[in-house]
Amino acid sequence: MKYIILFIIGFIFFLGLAGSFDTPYLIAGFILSFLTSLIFGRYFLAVWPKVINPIRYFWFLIYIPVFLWECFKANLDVAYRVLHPGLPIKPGIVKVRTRLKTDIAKVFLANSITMTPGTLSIDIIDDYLYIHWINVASRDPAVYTKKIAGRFEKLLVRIFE
Amino acid sequence: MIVFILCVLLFLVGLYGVLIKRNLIKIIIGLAIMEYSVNLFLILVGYRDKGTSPIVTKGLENALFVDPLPQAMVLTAIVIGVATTALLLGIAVMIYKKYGTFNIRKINELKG
Amino acid sequence: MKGMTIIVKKVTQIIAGVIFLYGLYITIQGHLSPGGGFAGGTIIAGSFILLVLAFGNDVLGLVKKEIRSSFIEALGIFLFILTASGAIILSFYLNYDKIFFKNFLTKGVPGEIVSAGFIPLLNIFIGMEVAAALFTLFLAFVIKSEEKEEKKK
Amino acid sequence: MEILLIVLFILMIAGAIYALEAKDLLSAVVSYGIVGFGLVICFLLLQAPDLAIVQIVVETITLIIMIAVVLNTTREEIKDKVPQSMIVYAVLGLIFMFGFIYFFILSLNGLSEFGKHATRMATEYIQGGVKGSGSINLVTGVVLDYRGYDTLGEITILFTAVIGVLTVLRSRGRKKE
Repeated sequence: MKYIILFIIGFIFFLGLAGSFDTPYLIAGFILSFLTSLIFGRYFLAVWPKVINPIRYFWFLIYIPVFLWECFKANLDVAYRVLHPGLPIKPGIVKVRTRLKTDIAKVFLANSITMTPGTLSIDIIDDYLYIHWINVASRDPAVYTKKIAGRFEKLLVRIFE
Repeated sequence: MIVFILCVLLFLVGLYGVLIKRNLIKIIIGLAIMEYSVNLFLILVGYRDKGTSPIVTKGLENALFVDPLPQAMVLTAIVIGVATTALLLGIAVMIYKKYGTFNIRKINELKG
Repeated sequence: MKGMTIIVKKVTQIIAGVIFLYGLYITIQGHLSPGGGFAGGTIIAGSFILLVLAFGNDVLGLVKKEIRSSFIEALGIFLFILTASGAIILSFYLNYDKIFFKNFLTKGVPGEIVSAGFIPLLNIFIGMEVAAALFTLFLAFVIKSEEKEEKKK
Repeated sequence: MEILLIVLFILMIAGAIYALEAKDLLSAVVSYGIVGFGLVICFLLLQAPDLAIVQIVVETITLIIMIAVVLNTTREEIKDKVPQSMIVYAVLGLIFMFGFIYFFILSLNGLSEFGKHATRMATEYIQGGVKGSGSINLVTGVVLDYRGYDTLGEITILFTAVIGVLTVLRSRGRKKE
């Protein structure tokens, strides 16, 4: 199954790169995607039943504006902290527990946290994310978990689980 | 003209590293910098004002192209460069394993 | 060699195959757009290096990979010379001039993917050679440091 | 265009000097990357996309190998005193460098100015390139058709260098001593 998904993705990617549907390109794309899936297929992610569910894509479309809005807010916050003459930062590393179960969802959460300015995910060990935060607002796990991860988790559960 | 002179200054920085430094890794870095500056110099010589990259697509048959010959030469030189740098690094690793230092003066004293 | 964190692993799983395919595309498109055997070969080597760095491997697995990649390197250079001397070999059967590096295939219409005689073929062989060479170089250094760590234990 | 190149060159020279003077070998190796990646941007500005693609990947691979070497051996720069004989070397090196610059400035008169390349050889390749080699990317045409022997020699050098690295680094055969 993994091999077939990688083959289809590769074929679409190749035709997109070539920008043409002539016969030589179709043949070359077929052969090269076959080669790719032969070599890299066993390393590819196994998410077969989830890929074809359209509801997940719908939630993903909702996720993008939410993420951009959070990113915008965090940008303003970090810009304020940088431009302020007193430099009001309090850096530190916090340990956040996540409700997400699958690996790919955790990775998505970690990447979303990294892409918002001010927070940077360092590692994932079991259910815990280790996050470097520019301004550790509180030491209470419940508060900061909600503040860092809570806004993305609700949607990511719907997309990936 | 000033572009050529800066390019040669980059070469001289690499040369300084090779002549003065005593650490093997620094010497290898200096050699690599010299090689980069020579590549860059060849490309600078082949450039023409408002030239485009030498790919003759449709509608551009009479455009002003930059010289493809230095680019072809440098293309092979870059790949050779990485291989020779790796060879030097391999020899440096073996020297470190034998003498326990990267200092070439100390290696001179220890030999024999 | 230990692998990296789960973040790197999952992203590598998604992206490594696509990088490999991009390298192949650059290689076969060498006579039409920027790229060619050298550029495509380095990108292909990069995709394999990404896999090894992200997942790690034990020494035996790496040694097996190294043997395979140096075999591919030798095969690439052999095929290159064979293609270059193709006109000489074929001249015994067909009416060709006995010239090394003679482009013995038809040139076709410039701008199509099947054109320029044997240049795409040579690009593919150079791509094989360069990719395998760079990957072998990388593996030689990694295996060296692995053996050192094993001795420490 | 020329000003942009000058700024990039100054940045590369600064990176090179720091790479040679850094106390920590790891930071030396990383700042050596400045030179390589600056070179990529220079190639793009000078209309050589083929070279930029090759250089950016090759630079990354070189950095990975260098970092592997430094992490597995030592990161410390040598700190012993500069001996007397070193001063002689330094003076000789300086004289050599000034001589080099002098001859370079002499030979600048023979070069055409930057951007006004006298295309004596290039005209042949640009005008007859597509018809002669059949490839619309002239760089590939020159590499594989006009100068196929060079490419053959180049991949032979690559092959030999890889064999050399394997011979130097391999200890599998030596283990049974």
